[in-house]
Amino acid sequence: SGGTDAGSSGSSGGFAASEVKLGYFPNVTHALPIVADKEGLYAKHLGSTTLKVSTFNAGPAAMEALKSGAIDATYVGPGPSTNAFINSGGEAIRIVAGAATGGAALVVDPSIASVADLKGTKVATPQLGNTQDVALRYYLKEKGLKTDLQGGGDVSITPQENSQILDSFAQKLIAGAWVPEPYATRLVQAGGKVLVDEHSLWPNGKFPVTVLAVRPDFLKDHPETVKALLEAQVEAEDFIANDPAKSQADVGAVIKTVSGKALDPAVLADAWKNLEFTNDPVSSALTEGAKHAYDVGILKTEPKLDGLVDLTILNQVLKAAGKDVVS
Amino acid sequence: MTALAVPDARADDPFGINAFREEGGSDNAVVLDEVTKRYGRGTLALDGIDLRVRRGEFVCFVGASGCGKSTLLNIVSGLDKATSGRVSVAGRPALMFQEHALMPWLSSLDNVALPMRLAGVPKAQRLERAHELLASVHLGDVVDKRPHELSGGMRQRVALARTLATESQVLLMDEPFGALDAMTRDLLHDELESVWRARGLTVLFVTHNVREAVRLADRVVLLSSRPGRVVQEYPIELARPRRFDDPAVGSATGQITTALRKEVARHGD
Amino acid sequence: MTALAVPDARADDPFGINAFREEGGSDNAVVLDEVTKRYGRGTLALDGIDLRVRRGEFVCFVGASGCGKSTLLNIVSGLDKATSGRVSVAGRPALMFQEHALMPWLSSLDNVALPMRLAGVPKAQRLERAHELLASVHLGDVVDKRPHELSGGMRQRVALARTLATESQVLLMDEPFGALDAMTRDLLHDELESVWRARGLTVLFVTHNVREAVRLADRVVLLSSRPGRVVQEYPIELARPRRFDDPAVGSATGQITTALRKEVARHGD
Amino acid sequence: MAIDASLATELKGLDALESATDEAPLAGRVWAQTWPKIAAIGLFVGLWQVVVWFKLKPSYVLPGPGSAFGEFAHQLTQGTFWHATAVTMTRGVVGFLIASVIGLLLGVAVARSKVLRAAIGSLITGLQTMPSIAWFPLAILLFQLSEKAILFVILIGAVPSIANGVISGVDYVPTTLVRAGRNIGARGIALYRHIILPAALPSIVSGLKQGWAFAWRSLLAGELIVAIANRPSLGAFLANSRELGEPSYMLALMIAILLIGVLVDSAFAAVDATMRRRRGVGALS
Amino acid sequence: MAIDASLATELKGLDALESATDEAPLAGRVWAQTWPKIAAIGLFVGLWQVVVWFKLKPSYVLPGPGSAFGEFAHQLTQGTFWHATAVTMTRGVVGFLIASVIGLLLGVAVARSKVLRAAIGSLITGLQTMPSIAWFPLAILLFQLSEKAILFVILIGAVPSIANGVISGVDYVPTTLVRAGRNIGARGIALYRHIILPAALPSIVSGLKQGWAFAWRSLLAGELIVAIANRPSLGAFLANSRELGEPSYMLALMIAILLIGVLVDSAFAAVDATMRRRRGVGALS
Ligand SMILES: Nc1ncnc2c1ncn2[C@@H]1O[C@H](COP(=O)(O)OP(=O)(O)OP(=O)(O)O)[C@@H](O)[C@H]1O
Ligand SMILES: Nc1ncnc2c1ncn2[C@@H]1O[C@H](COP(=O)(O)OP(=O)(O)OP(=O)(O)O)[C@@H](O)[C@H]1O
Ligand SMILES: [Mg+2]
Ligand SMILES: [Mg+2]
Repeated sequence: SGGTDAGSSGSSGGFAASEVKLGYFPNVTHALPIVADKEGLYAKHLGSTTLKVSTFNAGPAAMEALKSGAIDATYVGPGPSTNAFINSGGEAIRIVAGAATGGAALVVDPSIASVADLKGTKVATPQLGNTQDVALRYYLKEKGLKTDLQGGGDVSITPQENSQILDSFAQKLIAGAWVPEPYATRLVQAGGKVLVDEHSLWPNGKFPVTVLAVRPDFLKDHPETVKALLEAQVEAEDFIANDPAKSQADVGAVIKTVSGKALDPAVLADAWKNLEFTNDPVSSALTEGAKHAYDVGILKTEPKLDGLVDLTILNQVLKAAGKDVVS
Repeated sequence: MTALAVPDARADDPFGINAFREEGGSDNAVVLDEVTKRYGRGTLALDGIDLRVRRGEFVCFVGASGCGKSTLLNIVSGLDKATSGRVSVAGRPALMFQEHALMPWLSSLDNVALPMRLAGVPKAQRLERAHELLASVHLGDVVDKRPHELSGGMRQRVALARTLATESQVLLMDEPFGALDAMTRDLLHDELESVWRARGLTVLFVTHNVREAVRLADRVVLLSSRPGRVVQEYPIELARPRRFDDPAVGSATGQITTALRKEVARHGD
Repeated sequence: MTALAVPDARADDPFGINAFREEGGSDNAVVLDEVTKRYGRGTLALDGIDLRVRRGEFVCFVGASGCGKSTLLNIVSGLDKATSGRVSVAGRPALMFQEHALMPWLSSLDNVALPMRLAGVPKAQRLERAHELLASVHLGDVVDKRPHELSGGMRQRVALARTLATESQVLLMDEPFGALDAMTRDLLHDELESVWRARGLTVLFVTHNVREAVRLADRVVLLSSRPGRVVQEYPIELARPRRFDDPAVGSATGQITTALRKEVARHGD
Repeated sequence: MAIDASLATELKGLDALESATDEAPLAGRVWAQTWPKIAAIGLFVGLWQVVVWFKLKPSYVLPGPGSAFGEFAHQLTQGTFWHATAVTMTRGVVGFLIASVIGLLLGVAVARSKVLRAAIGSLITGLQTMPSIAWFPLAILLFQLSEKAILFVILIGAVPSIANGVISGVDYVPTTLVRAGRNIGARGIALYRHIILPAALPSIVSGLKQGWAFAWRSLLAGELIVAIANRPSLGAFLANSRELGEPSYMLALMIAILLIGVLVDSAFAAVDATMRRRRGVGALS
Repeated sequence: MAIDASLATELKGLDALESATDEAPLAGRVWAQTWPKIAAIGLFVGLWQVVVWFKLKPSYVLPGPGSAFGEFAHQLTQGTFWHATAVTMTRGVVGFLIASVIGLLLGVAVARSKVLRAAIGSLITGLQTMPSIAWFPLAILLFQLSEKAILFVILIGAVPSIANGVISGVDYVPTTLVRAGRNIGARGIALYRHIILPAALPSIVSGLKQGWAFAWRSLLAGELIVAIANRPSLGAFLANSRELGEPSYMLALMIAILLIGVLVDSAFAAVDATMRRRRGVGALS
């Protein structure tokens, strides 16, 4: 059974925790943990350890919960996790795996033909300093357009919640937005066109949108439990690849539970195509993203992310599953 | 028996030319016809009150506690509606409430000036007049005090001054001198009488002091209690100026008091 | 002149054994020594009041409006502090306020029962007693009404009943019968007198009606105004029961009234 | 209006005498209370429909009343909707009750003690002006992801309102009543229990009403901090409905929230009307 | 306390007579108001420091008072902080003033008309319980991404509080005063201007205070919907500080918000104390 499974593979010392508190978002980019949860993969690998799931709506609350010990591990975007790492002097958080890559784009009004046309317009991002915000600022900087944190410059960047971006875009109050899935898809359905697909900006077209962050002391005390979480995740990756329909249904069910209403399955399916569910956190892109944040002035000091990513256990698990290790 | 005579409501209209005027017309300032008042579905406070008060008449009401005197004045003032019957009053009467009803946030002066302010009298003028009025009730030295800083009798006098500050031709006064010492009250009797004469006011005056009623009134109306009805009317034909301690006032007082006692006793109160 | 005699505060202590007792000791229920009261930095309301009231004594205070009578009772009650001087009172006196001060959210019955409730009297007992008290002030039929549904005189009577509901040995009454008709007032005089006798109460009673003071008091204290001082004291040695209209009461009344008028006139009020 | 009616009955039971002053027959009174509401709603919905007909805004931004009420009706058939409503209402009521007790005690303490008033009087309003979002980190820090964290956010929102209502009520109790109460033997707690609090009741009730509004808003915001497993809630639904981009669903939830607010206010209004009748004030309109 | 003092002076000017009743010397009164505040703050900061010393929570979650106040002091030297404070305060004050006018008129209208009360009386509280977040889509729909959208959210938050304060105040004006006012010739607007509103003033002021709290909270939330170019704001800073996970920065902002709240409350308290002195109530403590 799962219990003996977790116990027997514990070679690196430490004990399985009696309980693990895990967070994720009811969101398509969190399909990996959702599927692992819904399909009973966590239960299977955790054995006697009980799993307590909390769902969050946004990175800050998840990070606050992690830092104050309310949860032991959570799936979250790379932006908040990097921020938490830097602001705690490297003490608060470790990334032990990725969960999804890709799936963000700059979608604009069809009247915008090129980046140059953005001059003098308003473009939205989900929040100041998050992954997409940094990406947009860096991209514009590369293209020679000035921006600042107060929304001034050649292009006025106005951070808004994703849901509000949809409203604003529909009413033509903004010229476009750099958003993750499923909002990119939704903007396209609302008449937008993709000006920049974030894939195109990264080596191999890979950049993380979701990673698994763990409290360092939990990682130290209960590597067995972390390992079990990762085993479940790796199995979920396969499940998603084999049965995307069921996986999408799982995600839809979670969204329905927390919002009382289901998301349009078509949106879900379209968004799905732009994502890759992978265990690789793409460390290089993480570091690169942080450097971009510093370049555009979001981070005040040059980021040092040494020790943020710890893939030891993940690679053990991957190896045991006969998969390629990541770096 | 000089003080009491046969009631004659039309004494000032010797030729009877106004005899058929409608109530509330030129000779009557206040007319009540079959007025009854019931509070909620409970107390019947007034029952079939018929009353005519001539312009310029000074009428005092006496009756047991709770017999409906305040209710009567409230109805005449228009603040309360009668349950049935007809009420007609010339102009808008000024009511001096049984409880002082001063505005707690205004000084004495401003309280007295308020009716004039509401009537649009210019500031300088109304303040001057308010000063005069307060002086006339012997409160020239408390103009700046607020009601809570005044004694009971002082509040009553401020309220009197405020009532006199209105331009009303009909004054309704509900036990206006109840909290005053004899001396101050005498002075205010004189004051009120002279204002009444000078302005030709019609006054409806409620009091428990029968001697006071006789001192001031052209006519004393005795009300019965539960329900309030007019029991008897006593025209007072004593010459003015009268004094509170005049023997003639005393004898009329004795007569009315006896009737009042009988009335109160009859209702077992 | 039978009614007036040389003041003798120790009449009930013929052997003088209590003569040197400390104020507030066994024979005096209320002692004021050189009491002055100034409101804020303004009005000097009382100036050097010396007063001794024996246990069981009935003292009435008369004086012009605004002379400080209410202030005096408030100080004796302990609700206000004297600016200087010494006050000592046996036990906790009950004060009947000049303005009724009933709780607007309580029925008459509950208002009267409230002091007993606060004293921990069981419910059935206190309601029965409250019924009795209301009947004794002739309000047996309005037990369920709230203050705003009562007439002015009725409220005063409920307040009287509430005051009598306390167990205090010292009663302070501020114009308690000001809003009552002659008949009801007479009945309540009798009622108050009998309670006073039966319970051996000490009563300090403020009134503007000098005749009422003579009717009730063992001693009448005349206060001057601005500032309030004790001008004169009149022991009333008329036999009880007295009637309001007794000729002897009348003559004493006349004498005190003359003094009062002189006093009020002297202060130009 | 079920709450309204039952509360009114209860209050009438407490105060059987009042019924004598209700002059109009029941049906008439109910109708007098009802038709203006219907008219107001009709007017509003009518205007909304007109705006939609003229297509001033695209329907995926502003759906018509038909689709909003349709969605609302649909939600009424859903178990999860009722479950969420029950969860949120329970949290709201429990939080409000606790806030009432704390607010009452705090209010009395501050109104009573000069030192305490100088120390924290202004702080109470200061706390009240702090937006819920500022408290979330502290709530999580202190109470983790539990019901207690939500409760904390409710209390921080509602207690100051309630305390302020008590303070202002106590401050304006007529001096005569307090003096009369003292004189007839009310000291310390008894003075508050029998004189000051009843006299201050109107202001206290109005503070409680404000407190409810604060509690409810804070609750709906606080339900977002954490969606506790298998506990759907109106707050989470509302926030997530925005992300779903289905405005009619959001409007349906707003209708539900508004309805609850109106019902609660009706209860307060009934209490208030009874108090006014008892005290004989408000013969104004 | 600058606002407090200047307002107190102004009110004293309005009401020169009162000064006679201020018995204690000024220095003594100021000290009596100040030491409890200092003591309360000292106590709180002390406790906080103890918690931090015992390392009950890591400092990146709960920074000590030293680092929070240090950050606050640092912010005071920053131009953008002052700019943001000015922007937010301006929005708050303007919104509050507009809300006061609307709330006052609405309150009087509802208190006065039975029909209006039945129609929208309960709706007022209903609107108040709707969280700001529910209004954002509507605000954007109506006013785009402009200052007006923020104003709309403030009004929706504050107007009901203020109107409720007015309604409850008007409802409890002693009947005698209204009758007296009518009798001495106050009709219609004059009755409200000279009798009812002054009599209801205490309750109105307390409604305004609640209204300010609602306005301010809604404002800080609303500043998130619209980030207008080159207009930094406390609301946006607060949200960003949370998103960037910088607790000492967040605490510094909370200190600033609390300070503003306390200052505003002191102004209200000064008005209130003057009113009470004038009316001779509140000889309680
Ligand atoms: N608002 C009210 N609701 C119900 N009953 C009332 C109301 N006002 C007065 N009453 C009743 O009506 C009767 C008459 O009251 P009213 O105040 O007119 O008496 P009054 O003659 O003025 O007495 P007093 O001399 O004591 O002032 C009383 O029995 C009283 O209880
Ligand atoms: N709270 C107060 N503040 C300032 N002055 C006051 C206050 N209370 C009373 N006074 C003043 O003190 C004086 C005495 O007032 P007090 O009420 O004792 O008079 P009184 O003898 O009871 O008069 P009355 O017979 O009219 O009731 C008055 O001049 C009054 O203006
Ligand atoms: Mg009366
Ligand atoms: Mg007095």
